[in-house]
Order: sequence, then structure tokens, then C-alpha cells
Amino acid sequence: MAEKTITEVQDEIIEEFEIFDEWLDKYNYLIELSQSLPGIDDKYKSPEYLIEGCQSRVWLRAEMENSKVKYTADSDAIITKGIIALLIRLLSGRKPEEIINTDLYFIDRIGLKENLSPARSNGLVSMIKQMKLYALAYQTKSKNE
Amino acid sequence: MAEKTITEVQDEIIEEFEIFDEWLDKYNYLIELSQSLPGIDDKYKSPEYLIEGCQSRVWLRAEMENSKVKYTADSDAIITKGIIALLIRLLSGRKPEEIINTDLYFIDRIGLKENLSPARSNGLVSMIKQMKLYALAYQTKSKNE
Amino acid sequence: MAFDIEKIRNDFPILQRRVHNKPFVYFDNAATTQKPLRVIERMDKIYLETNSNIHRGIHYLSDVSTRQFEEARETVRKFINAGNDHEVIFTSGTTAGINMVAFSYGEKYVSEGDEIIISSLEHHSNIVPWQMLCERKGASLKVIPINDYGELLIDEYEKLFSSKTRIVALTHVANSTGTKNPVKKMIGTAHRNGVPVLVDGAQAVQHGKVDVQELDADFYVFSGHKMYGPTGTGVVYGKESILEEIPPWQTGGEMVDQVTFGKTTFNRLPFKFEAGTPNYTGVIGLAAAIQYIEETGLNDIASYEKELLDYGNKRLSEIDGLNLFWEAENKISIFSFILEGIHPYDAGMIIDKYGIAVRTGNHCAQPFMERFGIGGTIRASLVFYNTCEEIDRLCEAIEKVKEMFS
Amino acid sequence: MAFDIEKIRNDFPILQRRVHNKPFVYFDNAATTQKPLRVIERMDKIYLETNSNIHRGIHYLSDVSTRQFEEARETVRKFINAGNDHEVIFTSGTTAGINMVAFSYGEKYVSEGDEIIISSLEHHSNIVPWQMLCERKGASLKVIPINDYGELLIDEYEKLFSSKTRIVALTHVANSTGTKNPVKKMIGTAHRNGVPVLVDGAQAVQHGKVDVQELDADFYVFSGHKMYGPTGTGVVYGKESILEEIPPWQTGGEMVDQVTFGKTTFNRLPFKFEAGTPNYTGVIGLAAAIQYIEETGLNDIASYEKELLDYGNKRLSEIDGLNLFWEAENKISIFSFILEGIHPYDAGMIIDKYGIAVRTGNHCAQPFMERFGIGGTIRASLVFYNTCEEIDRLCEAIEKVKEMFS
Ligand SMILES: Cc1ncc(COP(=O)(O)O)c(C=O)c1O
Ligand SMILES: Cc1ncc(COP(=O)(O)O)c(C=O)c1O
Repeated sequence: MAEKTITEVQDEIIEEFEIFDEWLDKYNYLIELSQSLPGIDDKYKSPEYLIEGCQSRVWLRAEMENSKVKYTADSDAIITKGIIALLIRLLSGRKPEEIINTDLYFIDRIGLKENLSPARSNGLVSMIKQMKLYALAYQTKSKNE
Repeated sequence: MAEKTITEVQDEIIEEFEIFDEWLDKYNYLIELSQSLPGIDDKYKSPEYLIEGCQSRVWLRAEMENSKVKYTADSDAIITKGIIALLIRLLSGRKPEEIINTDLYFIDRIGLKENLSPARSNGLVSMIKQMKLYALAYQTKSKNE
Repeated sequence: MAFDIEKIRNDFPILQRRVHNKPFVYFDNAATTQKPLRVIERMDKIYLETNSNIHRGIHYLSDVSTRQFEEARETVRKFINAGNDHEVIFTSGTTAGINMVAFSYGEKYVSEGDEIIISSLEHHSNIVPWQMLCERKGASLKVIPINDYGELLIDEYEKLFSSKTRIVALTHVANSTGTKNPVKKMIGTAHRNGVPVLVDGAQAVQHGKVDVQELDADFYVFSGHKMYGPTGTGVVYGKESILEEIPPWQTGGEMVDQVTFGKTTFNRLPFKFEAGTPNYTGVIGLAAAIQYIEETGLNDIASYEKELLDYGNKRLSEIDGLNLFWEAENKISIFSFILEGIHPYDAGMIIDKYGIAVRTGNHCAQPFMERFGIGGTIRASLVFYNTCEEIDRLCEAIEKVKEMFS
Repeated sequence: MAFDIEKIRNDFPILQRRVHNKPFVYFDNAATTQKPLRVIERMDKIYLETNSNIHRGIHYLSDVSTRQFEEARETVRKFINAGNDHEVIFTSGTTAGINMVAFSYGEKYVSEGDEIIISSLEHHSNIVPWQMLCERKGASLKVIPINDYGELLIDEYEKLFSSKTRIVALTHVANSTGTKNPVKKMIGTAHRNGVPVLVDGAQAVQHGKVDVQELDADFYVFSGHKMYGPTGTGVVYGKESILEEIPPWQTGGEMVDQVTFGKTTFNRLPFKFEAGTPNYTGVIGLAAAIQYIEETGLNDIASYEKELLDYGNKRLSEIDGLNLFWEAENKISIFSFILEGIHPYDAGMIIDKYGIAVRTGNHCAQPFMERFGIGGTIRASLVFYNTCEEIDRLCEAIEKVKEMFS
């Protein structure tokens, strides 16, 4: 199975969203996506995994499996959760290098930019930062080993 | 000699200034008036008699002579001194009651308002206040005696 | 109807715009208010025609500028009925004003073991400066509790006083709930205990007549931008007798009388508390806002806003699954609510798409939200340029939200 | 000539007005500057179209507003070449900025017996906050002396350091004289002694390129209104490492992370130092002013202003009985002078009548004036929208003054 690159998946997501003319449909799709997100076990909904963000709360965990970073994440807000589902689809199960260097342009292109505005403080901006930090940490670790 | 009232003298001053069309002539007249002001003896140019004001310094003294307040005053700025000369002409040698209640409308009418702006901080506003305070003090004193 | 809402809405150009291709509904007035054209034009006129730094300037425009600034002070004095012009201090906002008092009053009158009373309804800006003061001085905070309607427990308040109480800091109207506190009575209680009171008027002055002398407030603080005036402006009213006693907060140009490297003496009130170049353009704009409020009429504003409150309460309580919080007896037209099972953030994002600006979150009142065990609410705060039709539009949007997240 | 003075003057609408029925000559730029139309229009656009409080708002306009505000921060960062956006803190002006640093840095690092170095050329705003800090903490001030040209004595400066020195507060360009201090070198000296430096840039940023990293300044403070921006705005640049260490100054809304009645934790930089609703309209206007400056070109501005300086020096020194003070080597186009036997107030009143705005007095630098045994001077401060013809007009007015008071 030739794995798709992050870029390929981003383009795929952009295509998926292209069929929606209306913000309403986009958001309904996000709600749908949120339901498919496995989420995170309640025991991990602790301050340790909490990402700062005043409006909605976001929890994020990362593990290393076969040199790839596996993320699990969750939020108490559904729209946030829908976007998290997209981010996990994109980044989870990738090599650290890939994650660190990726440019997430899809958010802009599918018209959800407002959800990544630092002003909205939904925790997503910090979450992406944290995802990259985890990747960086694992990369450094594996180099030192 | 029937003494003129403050109002009469104010009207006199207004008339005197009416012949000047130009600010230049008014200011030249003020400079002239400043030269006629006896001023104040250097020994009284002390902090005790100094009126606050950041731009030009004003010194003011008051004495009681035959139930009338006699003012002497001076300034290091000539324009200020010219206006002081007008104020002394108006108020010096008057009964305290007269001074306390007077409304100095001539300043406005002769077009020198800018010199009495608190913004200009030339000490004149504080000086007029202080002249009235002296008058009030003498009045209270004489009532108590 | 005496209150010509159409004319009023025309006075605020921004209300004519569209957002997300829908007519714009602005329900975030507790955060900041929109500006009538006359305020904008007043400030333009300054920059286009008379701009000059104030005080001590000898030239014509400096004089014009200074007069306008001092006339603005007189406008504010009248508006809150202060006894003297020099009891009106200009600052950059409520937060700056409270910080000023907490510092200046605190330096003079608060020391180790002393106590400060605040209420459970305070905005962070009327909590944290007092906490910091307590930390610096080794003093402690006492907090007036509330009931479930978001009303202060007056009996409990009275019990908080001790011989160690140094000041009470109290909001006139709470920004999270809209509750109007009985400040006059509460000031009376404090004064009987020999304690002065700072009133945070940020949400009060724009909604009804405030008379600082009638209230007998020792300090009364508010922001320009929440009362239809420009950002970067605010007012501290302080009683002359206290202002004379306490040291200045910020120091620098204009607020000094004599400076030597050894010793500095301060200028008289109000300049003692106005260090540096003030935001004179903003202050003159604020005066224009006050004139606008006065012409519109604070009584008419208050009764129209009461109509909005009643209508909104009625309409919102009809919505299934909507929990309206804190329907205090006496409040301004702020609606704080949650939708059962729906995160305020999700709701807010969708409401926004209908062109309606509401706020979600804890509204800078975390301790208050915690008391009720909620992370935040959706808050719609209305003022006299809002309408019942706009409330209807909010209700429609809420129905859509419910559909989406059902 | 690359520098199109006519176009530039047209950018500033106020320069077209008349005063006392004469064309207006504005030579009071060190007090405050005039605003290009684009700054005025930028702020109008906010109030007419996008006004909304920034940060944490979920709705469209709040987002727009927040982005504009944070873009303004980036504009400032680039302008002074700060390393990070969050090292740029918005305040209400230079005075507020210096007060902030004096408090926050002082709380953390200054205690009894410590010493603070300032210079003889400082504005009151960079003297008094340090005096107050010294008073609160039991520390003392050391003052760098000057020569007769109004230049700092660098050798003496080096001798002032001791193991007790905690900070140096130094103006980049002196407002009374226009002298440019060798701040880079002086910061180097301080750093070799392990002491950080606050630079007062109120009269510097608008006259030539300032690079805070190249200077290695620990704090760099300036005002918006003196650089063609709105009143009520200002900037504190601070090195991240120090800003992280020192406590906040003002506290309240937005600058906190978690608030309980027991304990408050603060938000990250820059918000930790931005309590309350900032003057976001002003800040966005300031960014427009910076863009204007950059388009005009700081190098072109500096060289044109140097022409004005040279021409003014030449013309003024030709006038009999005029004492021009402090012709330092390295200075901006500020002319400070007295007319023999004529009080500056008298001169200023008459010069004003010719439509020319100059400042008279001690220019908030009393200790400096006392050093030279003068109560004050007449100060003409010029910027890039002024012209040599205007200098000629000043000279003519001075001749009239001399005639009148001879
Ligand atoms: C060198 C210097 N520092 C500080 C200030 C104070 O600036 P502001 O009044 O904007 O706070 C000034 C203003 O005159 C100044 O020239
Ligand atoms: C009750 C109350 N106090 C203080 C503040 C802080 O006001 P500013 O941000 O204008 O300083 C607010 C603003 O939300 C408020 O509502």
C-alpha cells in the first residue's frame, strides 16, 4: 500500500469540501466527522493533556509506534472536534520529519480559516503547535538513541 | 473727587483699546503700560510673593490702607506686566467687597483673552484669584475686629 | 413613540453593514459599543484642524486644544454630577483606573493584616489589582457571596466588615449577568463602618443616570469605549479629600510642579494623576459621546432598553432547552444562557454565521462562572440601538443551532 | 529632488490651515506631531466598518479586529527590528511605558541601597518614575553629567557604575536639545557591568532607523503621537528573557490566564503586560503611521531633516542677540534659543501672532535648564514636513519681536 503524502491528503480534503457551496453544509460535515473521531479516554482528559484555549477545551496525546507518531485527541466542542478529526487523519501515523515540515494550507482552502484564528481561542492553533512539538521531541529522541 | 467704579474703569479701558485695529498696536500699548508699572522692590521677589505659573513669573503683594486694598505686583515677562498694570489700575485702592464681586469682562472685550487662558500658564489667572483671596482675607479680618 | 429607533440606527454607520452576507446584528455591547458618527467626526476635526499637545503650550492651537480638553472634563463632571472638575481624572480605561486607585490608595492606606472587600460579581479588572495589592502588602480579600439569581447577599456583606477593612471595591452593574447592585445602600453600609468604596461603573454609566454625589461614592471608574466613545479613554472620579491624600500612580511630564534630581513636588489636582500626554483626542471624542447620550436622553434609553430586556426574556424563555441564567430583579439588557447539550463555542460559531455577534466564554469572570459550575455562557448584551426584530433573529439562529447539533 | 515636499505637505491636511490669518507654521513637533490623512482615514474605517473588541471574541468582527491589532504588532516589531512579536507591548504612551518598567523591573530587581543611573538630559517622564521607585525601595539615583553643548560625559558615565547599579535609564534623543546620545556604546558599557538599559526613544524612532537588536537595548520605549500616529498609544519593547522574569504592572481583563479569588496566574507574553481593553483603534492607526514613515523612507527623512537643521543653524546664528543653545555634533532638528533681554514668554506670544507654533518654557526638563541657569528657552522642533521657507518666516518673526521689545 503506497501511503499518501500529507499533501495528497490535504488535496483530497479540499476536494471533499469543494462539493459544499454553503457554510452550513461544511459545518454539518464537520459535525459528522466529529462523530467518527474515536476521541480520548476520559482518564486522559486531565490537565496534563489539556491544551490552553479559553473557548473550547482540547486534549491531545501522542505515542510513538514503529517510528511513526500516533495522535489521539478530543474536544468538548463539536466543531473543534470535527477539525481535530481532519488533523488526525492528516498527521497521525506519519514520521516526525513529515509532521514538522508540513504546511497546513487546507484549512484556508476549505474555508474554515476562522476556526484557526488565534482570536477564536478554540485551542486549535495551540494544538497544531503541540502536535509539531511532539513530533520534534520524538525526532530528537530517536536521533539521540 | 467722585471715584470711578470698577465697571466705569473697565469700560474706559475697552474704549482705549478700541482705537487699535491690530494686535500689534495692542501689544505695543501693553509694552508701554508695562513701563509705567512701578513694579515691586527686589526684596519682595521672593518665593513668599511668587504666584505659580510655569511660563512667566508673577509676584504680588497686598496691603490695607484706609479700608482699601493696595496691590503691588510685577512679572519677568513684559506682556504679563502690561496686563498686570491694567489689573492694578482697576483693582488697587478699592474696598474688599468691590474686588471680591467684580467680573473682569474687559479682558475678553479688548481681545487679550489668550493671555488669560489657563493653558498659557503665565500666572495671570492665578494672580487674579490671589488678588481676590487677599481682598477676602482683609474683609474677614475687618469683620472680626 | 418618542424614541426614534430608525434615526438612532442611522447615527451609527456600522449598523448598516452586512456580515456573512446577512444584516449585521451587534449583540456584543458589553465588550465594546459602536460609535455614533458625531464621535468619529469630532476626532477627525481635531486631527484635520486643531491637533496640538495640551497644557503649557503658548501657541494658538495648543490653547484651543487645552480648552477643548478641559471642556471635556467639565462635560464628564456634569454627566456624573461630580462636585468639582478636578475630581475628574482621565485614564486609558476602567482597568487602568482601578489599577491607579489600587496602587495609590493602597500605598497610603493598606498594610499588613488589612482587609479589602470585593464581590463575587466582579470583572477580573476589579479582582486582580486588589489581589496584587494584597500580595504586596500582606493584606487579604473578603468576597461578598451571591444567590442563584446572581444577586449579592447584602446581609453577608455587612458581616464582612472588621476594624481591618480598608476599602470596598464593587461593580455597579455586573458584566457577566447584567445585575444592578444596590450600590447606594452598600456605600452607606461601608461608610457607617468608616470604609471608602470604589465603584466599577464600566457597565452602568451608559444605561442610566449616575450621580456620584448622591451615591456618595469615593471612587467611580468607567471606560469611554463602552459608552459610545473612543478606545483608550477612561475616567476615575475621586473625592477631592482622598485624591489630595494619596500619592500619584504614574509619574512624569505635566503632573509635576518642580523637579530636581533630589526631589520632585507634584502639580495640583487633577494633573497630579495625569502623567504624560493624555489621549486628548480620545477624551474630546468621549465628550461628544456623552453629549450624544444626553441628547438621546438617559431616561429614554433606560426605558427602551427595559423593553428590549422584557421582550428578550420572554422570547428566550420560550425556547426549549435554553437555560437563561440570572434573571435578577434589577438588571440591564444582558442575556446569558446555555443551550442544553451544546457547547457555547459551537453555538457561537453558528450564530455568527447568521450575522449576529454574541460573546461566548467566561466573560472575564471566572470565579463567578465557577460558582455556578459552568465553563461559560453565550452572552447577548443589548443597547438602545438594538431592536426586538434583532432579538427575533437571534431566536431563529438559536433554533438552527439546535437543529444542527441535535 | 527625491523628496517631494509638496506631496508630503499635502498628506497632512492641517498644514493647509491658517492661524491668526497667516499660513500656519508648525514648529512644535517635539511636543506632538501632525497626522497624515491615511492615519485619520484608517481609524475612521475601523469605527465605520469593523469596530469590535479584540481577543477571545468568537464573532466575525472580533476576529477582524484582533487580526488587525496583531498585524499592527508585527508592523511595530519590524519597524524596530525586535526579535519577536511578543516582545512588543502596547501602552498608552512613553510615560506609561517607563512607569511600567520602573514598577515591574523595580519590584523584582531593586531593593534598599541599590542604585539607578539616569542622565542629565532626561525628560521628566524618565526621571520621576525612577525617583519614586528609589523612594519606595530605598534606592538612589546617579546622574550622568553633561558638557556645555548638552552632550553627556561618557567618561563620567563609566565611573557611575558600582556593584549596586541595577538599571540605566537613558534617552536616545533629548527633547530639550535634540542631542543624540551614543546609546549603543553606552549600552555596551552597561552590559559589561552586568546592568540592563532602558532607552527612552520618544524623540528618536521618528527621525532615523532604530534597530533594538543592534543596539542591544533591554527596553526601548516610545509614543505613537510623536511619530505621526494617534494620541493614547505607545510601545514598550522588552527582551523576552526580562519580560518573562518581571511581574506585570497593571492587572485585569485579558492579561490573566486563570483567576480564582485565591490566586491568579498570568497569560503569556505580550498579554501579561496588556491589561484591559487596549486602545486597539489607536494601535492600528499607529501601524498606518509607521507604514507612512516607511514609505517616505527613514533615510530620506533623516537627510532632509539634516538640511533643515543646517539651514536653521545658519539662519538663526545670523540673528543678533539670539543665543542658540547646545549645538551638539549629533542632533535632530531642534532649535533651542533665547533672545537677549527678552523673556521667552513675550517672544513666544508674538511669534504665535505670526502663525508660528513654537514652545517656550522648560520643556519638562527642569534639572537640565537649571544646570545652565536658565528658566526656559524658545524651542522650534522641525520634522520632514517643515521647510526652509518656514525657517525664514520664523527669522522674520524674531526680528519683529526684537523690534517690539527693544
Ligand atoms: C524624550 C521624551 N520622553 C518622554 C516623553 C513623554 O512622552 P508622552 O507624553 O507621550 O508620554 C517625551 C515627550 O515630550 C519626550 O520628549
Ligand atoms: C464591569 C467591568 N469592569 C471592568 C471592565 C474592564 O474595562 P476595560 O477593558 O475598558 O478596561 C469591564 C469590561 O468588560 C467591565 O465590564
